[in-house]
Amino acid sequence: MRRLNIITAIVFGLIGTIAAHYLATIIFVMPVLEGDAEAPSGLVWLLENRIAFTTMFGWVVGFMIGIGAFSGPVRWVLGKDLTDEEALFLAGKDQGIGRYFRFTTDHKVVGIQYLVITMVLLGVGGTLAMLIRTNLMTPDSAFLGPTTYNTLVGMHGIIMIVATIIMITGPFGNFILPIMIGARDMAFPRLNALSFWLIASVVPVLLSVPFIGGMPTGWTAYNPLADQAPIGMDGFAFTIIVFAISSAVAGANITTTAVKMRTRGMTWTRTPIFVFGVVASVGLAIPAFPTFMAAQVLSGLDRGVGTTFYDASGGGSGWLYANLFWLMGHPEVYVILIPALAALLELTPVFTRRPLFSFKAAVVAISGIVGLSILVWAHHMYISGWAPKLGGPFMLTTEIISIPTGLLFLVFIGTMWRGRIWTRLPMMAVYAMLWNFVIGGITGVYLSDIPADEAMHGSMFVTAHFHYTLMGAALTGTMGALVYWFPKMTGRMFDERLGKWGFWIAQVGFNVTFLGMFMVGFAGQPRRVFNYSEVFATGNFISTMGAYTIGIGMLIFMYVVISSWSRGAIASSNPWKAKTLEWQVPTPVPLENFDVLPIITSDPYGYGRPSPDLAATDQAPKEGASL
Amino acid sequence: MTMTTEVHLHHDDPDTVGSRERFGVALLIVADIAFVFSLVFTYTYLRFLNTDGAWMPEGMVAAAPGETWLVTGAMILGLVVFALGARDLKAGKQPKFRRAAWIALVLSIIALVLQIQQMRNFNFSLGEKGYFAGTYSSSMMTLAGANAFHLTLTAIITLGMANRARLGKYNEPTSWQPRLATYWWLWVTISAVVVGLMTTFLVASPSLPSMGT
Amino acid sequence: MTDTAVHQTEDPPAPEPPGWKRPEVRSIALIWLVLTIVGECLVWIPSWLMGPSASTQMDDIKQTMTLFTAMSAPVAAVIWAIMIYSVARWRYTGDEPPEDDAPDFRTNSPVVLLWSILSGVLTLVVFIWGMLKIAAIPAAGGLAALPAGAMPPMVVEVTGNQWVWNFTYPELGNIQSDVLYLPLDRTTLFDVTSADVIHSFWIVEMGVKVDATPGQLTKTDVVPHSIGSFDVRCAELCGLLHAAMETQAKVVTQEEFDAWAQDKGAEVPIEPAAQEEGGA
Amino acid sequence: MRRFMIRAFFLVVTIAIGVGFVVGAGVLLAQPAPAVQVAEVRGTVQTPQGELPHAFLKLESYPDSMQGFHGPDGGAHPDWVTFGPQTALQVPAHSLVTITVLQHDGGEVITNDYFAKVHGTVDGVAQLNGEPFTQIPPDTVGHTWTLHGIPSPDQDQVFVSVPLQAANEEVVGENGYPVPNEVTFSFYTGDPGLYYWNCEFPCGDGTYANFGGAMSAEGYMAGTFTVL
Repeated sequence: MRRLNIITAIVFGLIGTIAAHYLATIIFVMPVLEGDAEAPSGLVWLLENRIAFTTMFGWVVGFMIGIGAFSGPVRWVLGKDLTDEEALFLAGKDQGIGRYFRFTTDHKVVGIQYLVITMVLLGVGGTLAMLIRTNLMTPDSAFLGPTTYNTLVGMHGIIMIVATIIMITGPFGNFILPIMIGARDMAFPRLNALSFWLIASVVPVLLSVPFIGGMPTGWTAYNPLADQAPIGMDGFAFTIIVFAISSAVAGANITTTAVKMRTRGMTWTRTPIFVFGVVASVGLAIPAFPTFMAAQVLSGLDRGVGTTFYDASGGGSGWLYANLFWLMGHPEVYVILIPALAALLELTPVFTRRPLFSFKAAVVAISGIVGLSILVWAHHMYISGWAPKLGGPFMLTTEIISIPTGLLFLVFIGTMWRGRIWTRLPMMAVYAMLWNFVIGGITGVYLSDIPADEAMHGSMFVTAHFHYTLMGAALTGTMGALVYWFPKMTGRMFDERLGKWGFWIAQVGFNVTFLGMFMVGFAGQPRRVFNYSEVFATGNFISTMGAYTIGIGMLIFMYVVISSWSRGAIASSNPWKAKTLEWQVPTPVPLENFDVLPIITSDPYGYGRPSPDLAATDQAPKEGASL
Repeated sequence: MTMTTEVHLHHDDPDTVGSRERFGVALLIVADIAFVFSLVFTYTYLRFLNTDGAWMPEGMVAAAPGETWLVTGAMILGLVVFALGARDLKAGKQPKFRRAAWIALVLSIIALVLQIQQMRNFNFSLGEKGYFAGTYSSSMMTLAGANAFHLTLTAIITLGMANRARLGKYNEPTSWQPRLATYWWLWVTISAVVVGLMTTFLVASPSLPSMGT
Repeated sequence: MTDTAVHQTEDPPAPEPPGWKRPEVRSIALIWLVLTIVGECLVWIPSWLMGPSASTQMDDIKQTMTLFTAMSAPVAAVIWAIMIYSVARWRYTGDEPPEDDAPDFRTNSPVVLLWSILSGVLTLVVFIWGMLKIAAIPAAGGLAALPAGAMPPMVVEVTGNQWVWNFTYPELGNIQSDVLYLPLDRTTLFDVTSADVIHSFWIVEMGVKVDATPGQLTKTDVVPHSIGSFDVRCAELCGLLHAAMETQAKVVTQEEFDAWAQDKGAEVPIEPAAQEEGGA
Repeated sequence: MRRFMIRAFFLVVTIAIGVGFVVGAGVLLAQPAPAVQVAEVRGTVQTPQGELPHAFLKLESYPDSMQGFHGPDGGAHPDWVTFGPQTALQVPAHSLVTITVLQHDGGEVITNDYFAKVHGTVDGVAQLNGEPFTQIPPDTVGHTWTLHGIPSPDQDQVFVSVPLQAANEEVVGENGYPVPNEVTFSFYTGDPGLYYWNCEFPCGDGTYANFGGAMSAEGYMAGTFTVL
């Protein structure tokens, strides 16, 4: 266990890959070769996919053995439980930088690991976005060609979806949330490490997709189109399966932590709103993602085993895939959005020096969105011809979501109302989010209404709409959250002078990009086209210029993250004078966070009170604690 | 970069840990319920849809439900034995639990073997290209496979339980650990019963083989 | 919130004037008005970008877009006005947090209630509008009702193939075409299916869109009301040449249509009664 | 000041690395410019539309992809069918284009018999080994050559689809492929524009529809058609 780290993981992973490939070839191909002289082409196709799946399986299993994920379960079965010393080793005690490359159970290490992998994924996804926009700069561009273009569109989609799903609950849900609720670690530290390393193991599989044939289907991977995709599609399906397992594990872990491990006195009304947002997100993912996983399992069976779930000539139907997919697909956008908004809700009181306006409304709004989000999936299928009679009910459920969403807006502007609005970068993220999310939300109402959706479905309008919500609101919120918690997580201050430039350049570029996309969407340009009619040339050119601006802004922001992390000013333990618990512990945060667990007597939003004695802890805040 | 090196592990009391772990396991079971629900939805939806009349192409014979119920029966038996054992453990009767765990392990393995046997016995003709004929056979095979996967996990968990009981790891205060395994046993058995009822009573498609909505 | 009574407003000096008389409320109302007027001046843009309309249901769709845009301008303006005013008026700049915190009021129940009711009403309006229009937007809610005294609908079978649309006219002796010819002012019923993967049949200027799903028949209909040449596109990613899966819909007079059909080799002559009516 | 310079320098370096990463990915994934087959113009021809240049193209379809130019998707695949010698075609605007296809590959039943018929050619006919035809039996289609495009206000609608009669696979010619069927057809081009053509016979990978593999990769069973 002590010798295992990322290097052994990669070595074992490669061994697993090669072994699985050979075994699969022997097991699956030999009987066929022994039989007929020439196998029918359909069977050859099944065998190719079968071997591809087995090989990927070999990589992940090998990797997980090599990182040490299975030593826990094996030792449990054998009855050799961890000693305290071993548990401390697993938590990363006295290991310096090496603990970031091991199966480390400390929630703070996992949080940083998630942060890094999120940034890597966002970087790759952003690169693909630049290539996509470059191809679309002119109507007849032959830069990427259709196969590569379609693959990159799908890759951009799924990479960004994975990155944005984990971007709040991964880094901040792991690093910040347990401290915020006064816990020493997560409920299941080893599951925590497992959820991260599952993603880490499968990211190489996902990134290999363009090089093993691609997945020219878009990230939705609709069947039966996905059925004719090259084996890159197997990489996609496999990634989703592993990712769904990781989400379920992380979801169970974070939810249990938040529900069962809040410190004494932290009743639900004294729990910070961020905790509600994270729990809503991961809690929603628990029932939602397995349906996506099931959709991909069936897809894999169709491709590798010869079942006919999505094959119309064999009794299957593309509608089945669409239903399973969107049963996950719509909750998933709230899985992304809610924690980002909750992070902004958490930091708004700090920078307005005011209590959160109507905490109850915020909680009701979040629960309302979560509850409704599982009843709206078919609004993605208004024009699919599947159950047209259900259009009305689904329109109703979808549009009702705008009521809780509107409440969240009220909470934001209510908290700014008559505040002492301290204009720092995290607060600027709130302004930007309010601008973007109003547009994203309103265009969502257009799409929720069947008469408008009839014209806009499948057009660039949809693309612009969901980028306004997922990027304009969720990613913007995450940038704010990163700057806000940066001092606690890295021990250094974020350089806002330059960071502001990066942030606002990206925001301006973002609005330009999607303004152009709304234009061509209204005019009738379909989504996911590599070439288009001359009539859409202007809007697309605007979009591409905007996209490059985003790229420059994001690179500046990235530079500031890296430079502040390595050489920024040393942060005090509570630079924002915030009242939540994570700011009351020293920076850097000690291994078990609290020596004595704090007792909570009121909620953390008591700004403007005569005696700010809230969030009282037994442990005096250590001001200015440094490395 | 930890501040203090004099860290000692804080241990929470078993009851707290127990309630925490019960909650976490329940959530993981919720995830599995969603997965099984998806497969059940797939079966019923495709049966209703009957695209091209290919739910059960002509000449196809439905699988006899006997084997399904044999597997399910073994699972129910295993659940009962294991649950009673866990109750005995709570009452402080460790040897009884140990015996129950071993019996449940054997039952889970029997069920697994029967399940695999059923998958081998399915009389679904694969065409020369290796494809299943129709979605009924595809669904049956997938549901059986999912159950086999369930049973594999169950067998591993029960093996751990039995072995740890042998080593004397379980006593009254830690009796919540076998109770967690009981939750799992209960869920896989319920899922097998639900799937068994569905595949026994909902076989032939109610819809005419037509192309239309 | 457990240990704090809900303080509505607790400004020290004097009891505040009622909400609508406060200076900040008036300023915000002014900003809101300006933003709303600017927004309302721009409501023609979506409809203008959507280009010409070739059917009544496209008219409905464009009307919907304009209405929604007109409705959303004041809504967006509320949020932006309060945000702009707050940031401009109550801004604090400095490296350290402000010494004095803002007033500690936790909620304002009348505002929350009013806000919820208003958003509920808006939602209801949008929903009712949608339900009323569903009748005219056939893909979503079944087929549109035929106008009284109209000719019986003409059926066109639409087949999506990977990257080519083709159209069959079963009532005209199964003549086939790559370009969709439609007679003016006559209801056309589309039976849409696919030979391979899921496509989406989209006549842009007619507001017709319905998926072509293999193994299923989806239906929609339209009454074209303008002569001209319109775009047929695929709105669901369908593989390599999805971008090039486009053709044209040509709306012509009934006479021109009949001539085209004869030329294509329609076996069954179009019944004279229908012709008379169509010519009118 | 010095600190500022250093920061500015590293900022520029970061942006340069980022841009370099994007450019590098672009270079890695970009499609190489395909070899273009330009139609050979042999004089003019009198047509109902006036006197037009007469351009000729020759294509062959092979049961494997050992021939011709292929994109970045991995060159020759023994199990992929292909058109050759090039799939990127270029013809003059406002001309009569005559295409000759040598069909070396066998065939089966086509999914949609619309494509067993000739569409969009002069007089709606094509020649099979010199004999005019308007359609072939749907169960003997080898491939099709189907041209379509992106209609826009300033681009003419062009649609041509011709079925290619399957070759008899029993009779092998001197190049190791079956003796081909020769299909010839002509059509008019309009204003300049970019069009696409592909095969409509499902001859690729996949368990359903069989439009994967060669069918879903440009340079094998699909290509561009530039009217210049």
